[in-house]
Amino acid sequence: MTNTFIALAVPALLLLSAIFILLFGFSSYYSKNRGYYITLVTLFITFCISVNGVGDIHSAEVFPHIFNAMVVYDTFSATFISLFLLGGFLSLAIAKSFIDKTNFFVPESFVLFLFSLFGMVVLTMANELLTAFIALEIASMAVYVLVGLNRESLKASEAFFKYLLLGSFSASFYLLGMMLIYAQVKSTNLNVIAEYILNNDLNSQLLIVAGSMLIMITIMFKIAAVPFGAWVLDVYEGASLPITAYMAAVFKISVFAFIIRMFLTNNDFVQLVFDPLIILGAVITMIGGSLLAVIQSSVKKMLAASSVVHSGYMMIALASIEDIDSSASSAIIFYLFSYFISAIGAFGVLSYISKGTDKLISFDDLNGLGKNSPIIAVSLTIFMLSLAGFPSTIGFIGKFYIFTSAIESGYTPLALFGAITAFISIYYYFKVIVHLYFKESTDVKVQYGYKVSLAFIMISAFIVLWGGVGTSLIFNIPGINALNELSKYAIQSLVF
Amino acid sequence: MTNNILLNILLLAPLTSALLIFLLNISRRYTKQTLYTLLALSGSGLSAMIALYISYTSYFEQKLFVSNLFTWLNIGDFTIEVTLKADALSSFMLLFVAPVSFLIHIYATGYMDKDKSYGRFFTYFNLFIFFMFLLVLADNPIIMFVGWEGVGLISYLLIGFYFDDIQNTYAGNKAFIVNRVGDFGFLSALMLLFVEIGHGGFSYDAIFFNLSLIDTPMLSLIALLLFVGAMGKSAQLPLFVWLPDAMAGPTPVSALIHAATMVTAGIYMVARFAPLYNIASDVSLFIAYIGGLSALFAAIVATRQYDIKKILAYSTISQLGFMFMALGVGAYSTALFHMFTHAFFKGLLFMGAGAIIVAFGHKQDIRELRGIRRSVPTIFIMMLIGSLTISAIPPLSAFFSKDAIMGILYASDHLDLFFIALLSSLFTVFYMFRMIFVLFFSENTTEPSKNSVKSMNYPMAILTLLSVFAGMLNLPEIFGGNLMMSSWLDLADKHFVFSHANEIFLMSVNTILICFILYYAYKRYAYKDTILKESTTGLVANKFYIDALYQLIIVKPLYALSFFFDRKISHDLIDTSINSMALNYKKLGKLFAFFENGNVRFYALYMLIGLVLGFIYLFLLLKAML
Amino acid sequence: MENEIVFSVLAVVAVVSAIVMISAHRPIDSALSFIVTLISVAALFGLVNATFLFVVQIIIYAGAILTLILFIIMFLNIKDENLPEEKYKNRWLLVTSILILPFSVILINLILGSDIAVNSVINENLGTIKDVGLTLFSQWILPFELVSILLLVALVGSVTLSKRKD
Amino acid sequence: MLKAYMILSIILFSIGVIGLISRRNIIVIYMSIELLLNAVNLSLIAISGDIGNASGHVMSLMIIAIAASEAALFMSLFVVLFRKKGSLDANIFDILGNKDD
Amino acid sequence: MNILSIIIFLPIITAVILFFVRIHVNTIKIIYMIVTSIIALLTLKLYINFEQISSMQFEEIHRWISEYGINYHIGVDGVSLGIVMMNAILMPLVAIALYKQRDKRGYWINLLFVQGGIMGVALSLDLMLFYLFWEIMLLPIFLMIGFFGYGNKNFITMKFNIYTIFGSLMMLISILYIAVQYKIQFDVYTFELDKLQNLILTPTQSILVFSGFMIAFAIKIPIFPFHTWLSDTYRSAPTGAVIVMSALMAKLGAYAIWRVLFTLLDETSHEVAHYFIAVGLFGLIYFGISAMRQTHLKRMFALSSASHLSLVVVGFFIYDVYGLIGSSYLIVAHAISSAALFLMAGMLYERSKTYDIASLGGIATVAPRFSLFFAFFALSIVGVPMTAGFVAEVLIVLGAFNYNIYIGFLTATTILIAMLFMFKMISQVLYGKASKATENFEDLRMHELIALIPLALLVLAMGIFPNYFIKNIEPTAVSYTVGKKVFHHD
Repeated sequence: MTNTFIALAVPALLLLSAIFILLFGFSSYYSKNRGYYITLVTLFITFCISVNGVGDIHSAEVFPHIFNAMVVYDTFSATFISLFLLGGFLSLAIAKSFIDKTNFFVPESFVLFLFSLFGMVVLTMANELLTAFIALEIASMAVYVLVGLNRESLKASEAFFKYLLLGSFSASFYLLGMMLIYAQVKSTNLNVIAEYILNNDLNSQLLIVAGSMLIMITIMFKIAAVPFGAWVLDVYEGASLPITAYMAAVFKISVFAFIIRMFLTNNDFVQLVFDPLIILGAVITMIGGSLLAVIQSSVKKMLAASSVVHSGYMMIALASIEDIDSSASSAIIFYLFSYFISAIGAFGVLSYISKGTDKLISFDDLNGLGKNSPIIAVSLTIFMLSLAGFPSTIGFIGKFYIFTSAIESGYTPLALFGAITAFISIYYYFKVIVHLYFKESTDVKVQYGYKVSLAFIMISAFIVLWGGVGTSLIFNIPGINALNELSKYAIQSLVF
Repeated sequence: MTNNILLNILLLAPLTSALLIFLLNISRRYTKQTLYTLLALSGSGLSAMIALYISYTSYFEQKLFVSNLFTWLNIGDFTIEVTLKADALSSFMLLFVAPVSFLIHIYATGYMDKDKSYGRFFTYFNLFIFFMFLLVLADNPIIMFVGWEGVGLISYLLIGFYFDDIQNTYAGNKAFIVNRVGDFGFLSALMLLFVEIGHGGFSYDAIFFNLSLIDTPMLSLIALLLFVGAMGKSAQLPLFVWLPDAMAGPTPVSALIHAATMVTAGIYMVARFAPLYNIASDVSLFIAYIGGLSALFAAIVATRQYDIKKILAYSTISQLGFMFMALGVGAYSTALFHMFTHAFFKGLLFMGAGAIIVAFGHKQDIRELRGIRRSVPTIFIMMLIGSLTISAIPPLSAFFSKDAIMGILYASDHLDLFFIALLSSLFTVFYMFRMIFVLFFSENTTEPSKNSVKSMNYPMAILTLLSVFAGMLNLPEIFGGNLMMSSWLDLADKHFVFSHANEIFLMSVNTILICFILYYAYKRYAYKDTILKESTTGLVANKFYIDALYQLIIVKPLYALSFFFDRKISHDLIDTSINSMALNYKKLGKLFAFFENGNVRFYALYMLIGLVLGFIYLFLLLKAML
Repeated sequence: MENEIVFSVLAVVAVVSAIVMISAHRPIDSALSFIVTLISVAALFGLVNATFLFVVQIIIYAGAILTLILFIIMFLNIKDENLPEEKYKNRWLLVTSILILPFSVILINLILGSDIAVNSVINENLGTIKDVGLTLFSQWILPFELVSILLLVALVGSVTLSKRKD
Repeated sequence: MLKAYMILSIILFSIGVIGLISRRNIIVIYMSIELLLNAVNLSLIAISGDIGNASGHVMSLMIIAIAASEAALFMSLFVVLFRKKGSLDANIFDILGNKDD
Repeated sequence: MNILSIIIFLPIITAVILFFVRIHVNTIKIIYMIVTSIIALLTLKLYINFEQISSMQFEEIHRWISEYGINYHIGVDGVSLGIVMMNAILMPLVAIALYKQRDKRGYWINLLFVQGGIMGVALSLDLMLFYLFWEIMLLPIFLMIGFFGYGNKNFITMKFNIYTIFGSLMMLISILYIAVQYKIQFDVYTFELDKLQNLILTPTQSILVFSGFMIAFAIKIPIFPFHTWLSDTYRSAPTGAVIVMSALMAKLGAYAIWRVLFTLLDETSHEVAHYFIAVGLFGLIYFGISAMRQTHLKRMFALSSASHLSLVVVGFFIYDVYGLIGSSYLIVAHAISSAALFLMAGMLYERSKTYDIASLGGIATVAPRFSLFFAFFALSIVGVPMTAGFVAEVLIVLGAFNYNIYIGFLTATTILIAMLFMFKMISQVLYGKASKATENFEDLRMHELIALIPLALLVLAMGIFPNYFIKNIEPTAVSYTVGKKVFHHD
């Protein structure tokens, strides 16, 4: 399978499948189950295809003459595409029970789901600002709608409103920034911009700096960094659980994928101008997120707030990126993966036990779960431990990389600060465990009806553990080392 | 080779019998008292026989018994061997410790007859002998310390033997804690000694050989600390407080542990370290004064005590004070000699007291036991002899030992010590005969509840004989003796020039004074109820308020400190501040959540503020760079 | 010179009408003044030969989107009494304006200080439908396709959300 | 001329931002967003004219398309919100947020 | 597979399997007994095969995360041998004693898990592995307190957990920091203790790294002023958890000082030693005095443990061969005694339903065997001769006098401190008249005797024949002090 083929086949399949479901949705043969499985199968197939692009270093512009070098397919994008598809697949698979119990997953919801994945795929490959923006908008708009999918719910509509309004607002900053860069460079291609930066002094880069600043603000909005991420709690609360999981885990990664590409291709002024800002942002984000997380009484909102903290950790790694060889760049990919799998699991468990209601899962709702549904409880515990960065989970290895890279770049206080935030996070993550096991239940029993969801929750939990301790010495299954190498390849392909 | 085995058997016999009794007792299969008796007596009897043999051989053949058991510790230079060694001093100790123990064992079989804790009692008792032997036979101070602490521990267990009454166990606690304060000094001294010269080995011989390597201040410190240990064990001022309370234990315990053996360990230890104290002469003097003060103080307090055993306890403190006075001026063998006689007569007195207590249904207050001469005539005679002995009436044994001490004090440069000793000696006569006259010379008010047990009388009889004749062992030249004990022990005694005329003069004055006091006591107490009219308040009756003082300056502040530490510092200061940090973080979170007010326009406003701040930063940065 | 005068006039019109738009109480007034802004922006397009965009701006913005807004206003039958009260509107406007001032000033400052090329190339064909079309289909084919998908997404999304429940 | 265009577009952009934050009427907010996009377009056209390349035109064409798709979503938003509450006041949609905690 | 790996992973794997398998709790108990007995036998084999030399033995090394040079590296030397041995001995014995009490699966599974974790900490020679086990062993305790604890258990287990993890995270940063410094100096990542030894740090760096580690250890031990989690946690925790915490985990904190700090930051440890000696001495006295007014049995034991562990810290930081050996010996001795005491406290609660010292009493009359053992272990804590504690205290005091005479005197107060509360406690609990709570106090049952007798014999054996135990520690201790200047601060 040639790389060009993969680069074309994956988005094309997603698109085709989306349009197929859209049309199929009108026919009387359509049923929610069928739509669901078509989507699932599509994601599986595309994942299988895209995974072929991972593992060795390659990089090529896709049809440079036709597409005018606007998209690049390299190991970096292949890795991320595989991640999104896996994430989409897992979040959908775990959501099976939720989807079955609700009535607002109309055919269009699967269509939009696939479209959003399509947008992310293109976003990762995009090597040009406007293309990236449109791809981002495709993904965002699909997600906007998915957030407001439950039209019965006032909360969902309100979340849709806030997300759409603020999203459009932030998008206009991107455009303004792009305009400024275009005014300076006369091009929006990332490679050309990089070259321009290399060849000119700071005097001729003023607008690029300003423009990058504006683009950064959009990105910060998307990853919900304080103070741009005020929406995140409301929107996560309003959206239905599978969508929240999808947003928190997958969508955030796609934004990071783009920002890493931007950072590593336009590296010079990033360090100069943005490192202090990102450090400041990381600190504020971690403080803000943990402040919000400690006071929440609902698990979902706590997870939402904690996802802000995790953005903070990723920003530590962003600040620590010095060049392609620094471990920070692969650290961030590993961390993204670790957060992604843990968050999908955590939200997935919530959606599994929420029985399709849009009721907030409060901490008290978890009481006695450890006794009544031990498997679910253990899985949730594992995800919580991973999010908290407890050793022997993948979350710990992720944090380990992040902190190491920060120290390596000379930001030891920042790593210390991250550790302190991680320490605070113990409180709210372990609170979940306390409620799971130590509180008397009012006898709510979860039905083990949907084996598919359960199976995938357990698989995620296993990945979390394996990612924390796995070595290829035992069973010859790739462990941490392999993941590490993959992220290294991905990064190295950016300068290939 | 056989000698080593003898030593081992001497040590292990009581341990074995203790273990066997313990196992029988704990398994609760055998409740037959005879079996316990047999085991207990065979253990202590065996060791008593061996002890006599060893001292005999030691005296007549100057034989040294050494038995190396095993290496206790070996770290670098620090080697502690568990070695038993019976030199002259140890043999001398064995000479009275083992037989007296055996006798008191016999006595105890009667005293403890039918007691439900019979087995437990003899477990402890035999264990005690084991530790005492370990103390005496140990070849290095660390192992001696093991024995030293061990006897303290058993003493604790035995004082609180009747634990149904929690006050008894508190008395035990007090004994152990006060003893440990002394041990603190002892252990510190040993450690300092080791730090200074331990690298050359830590047996007594090695220590004394290297003693010159230590500079004088350090040596004085070590000597002083060692004496702190002796103070605790031998109940000297200010660590005497436990001994009167220790009378809560069964009377054989008081007789054995708190009169004859354990409390003399301090004397033994100071004598053992005689080479050290000879160098540290200022500390020696200090010891002498502490001993003098203790002797006088205890004698005074004893004059206002009503409990038989407490009177005897204070008397013990007083007598130990005499011994320390002797030690302090350097007359080691004289001190040991007094210790030797003291073991017999004090054992006897305690046994008598015990016999009375048993006979009169566990009454101990002399005010309730008046005029019992006719009820217990044998005990009366033996008690009378004991009291005469302690009063140093010639030719009873204490006459020789005590007058030897007085003479030495007189001959030394410290006449003040001599007068203290004289005064104490007179007080001794007074309080002893106060007790005797009240007990035996007044109208009979009390009837015995049971006749004395035979097995209690025999050992008393033997001890009576011993207390009469033990003085012969160290007969001074003036009476045709040759100080055979002193020459056997061959300690580094200081010699004082002291004419025979002076000696005789002293003895006579002393005896006359004693008789005078005796007469005074007779006038005051015999066939009168003076005792009932004595005031129970006042300085002396309240033991100079020393216990209250301890309570006030040590115990109460400690509890207050405990409260302060636990509540104020740990809880109020540290824990509360940690908890409030967490709480405040939550409060801060609530405050911060105020910004998350759900209004989308505010969210946009925050974005704007972030944007503007970012641009201001950018502007300043670019301005700085360009 | 003429251009400058025209530009100034149009700029003033655009800014004033924009200000009116954001400060008018009734949305219908805002919409109408927004049309003025859009048209003046379109005219500014025309000033730099962007003829095609001029047309597109007029048709799509002023024509389609604004009509849609007006239609919505009518359709939802929003009455004056349903409008938010906005007691503190002016205060908000003032505060926000002051807040945003540093941003605008700094950005304008940067633009003025930057060394972007001025009037380097003169292209007669620029902005014609042919030129734009050629550029679009030769260089920007991918974004173009993506935009079509974006529109599809928006379409599907809005239908999904606003259709009546069956 | 180019800089003048850009400055004008910055001014328009700022006005848009002001309107977006200050107004409670969602329709006006929406129009402010459209104004933001227009402001960007204005500059893009000017830059394009300046470098003599139609890329800027194409970009602004795309942005208009993006604006159109946003418009579509906003239209449905109006409908959804109005159905729920009968009003288009941004302030009344605040049941989410941290007030209940 | 290396014997050490089996020792670490057999319990962990068994625990995981038992969690997923639904079998009756009695079967689990049996499996628990079998597994812990196997571990005990294996460690016995280890002990027999152990050579009395200072270097690491039974080493095993595998690559784990190769990019960062993180290895699975385990091995045993004289210091860790003690911890391993007592862990292996205590776990089955504790289980025998608790056999009838606990009919919950989780109890046994967690105990198995924590055993593996503790073994892991004791045997790890790679800092990341060390950290991994260090954290992992926390989790079962957290769960046990939450599941089976008493009182305000949820709050307390959270507090304990958060408190401890705070320390761990500080340690993590320190670990990462030195690893990065190593990378800078040697251009390769490693977390191996023996390699990191070669690192050269500036004084400031060393102090910072040292503090990071020390916070973690100080909280775990705990030393003043990081102790406030202690008494509440011990009060709330179920017997098994308390034993693990007091007898094993707290000791690991002290062990880690030697294993990590003395290996990596030798000079810094020397430089700051006097602060920690001061803190340790203060803690020794402070905790002892605090314990005096406690009326809750377990709280009192908790503070007593803290007091002794402060002594261990003093012993380590005087950095003298006697001190090191004494402290190591005290670690083991105190572990056994305190485990037995907490075990008996648990039995006491089971029988009388109270931990309140004042409402107990008279047990000696109704339950002589219980009293015997209780008093014995309490006295062994006080350090009476012929018990293991005595040997340890003598050695530490000796080391202290060797270091400085004043420190020596303060350290020697240890023989006074524990008595302040222990004797009164013994009197009130065992002696006097039987109270309502203790009227029907049942004497020790057979299985409890089976558990306690070996512990008592061990305490005695260690007290009477210390040399047989110490000769395993000695070479290692000597290797840490030989060639180093003995510091005399006069």
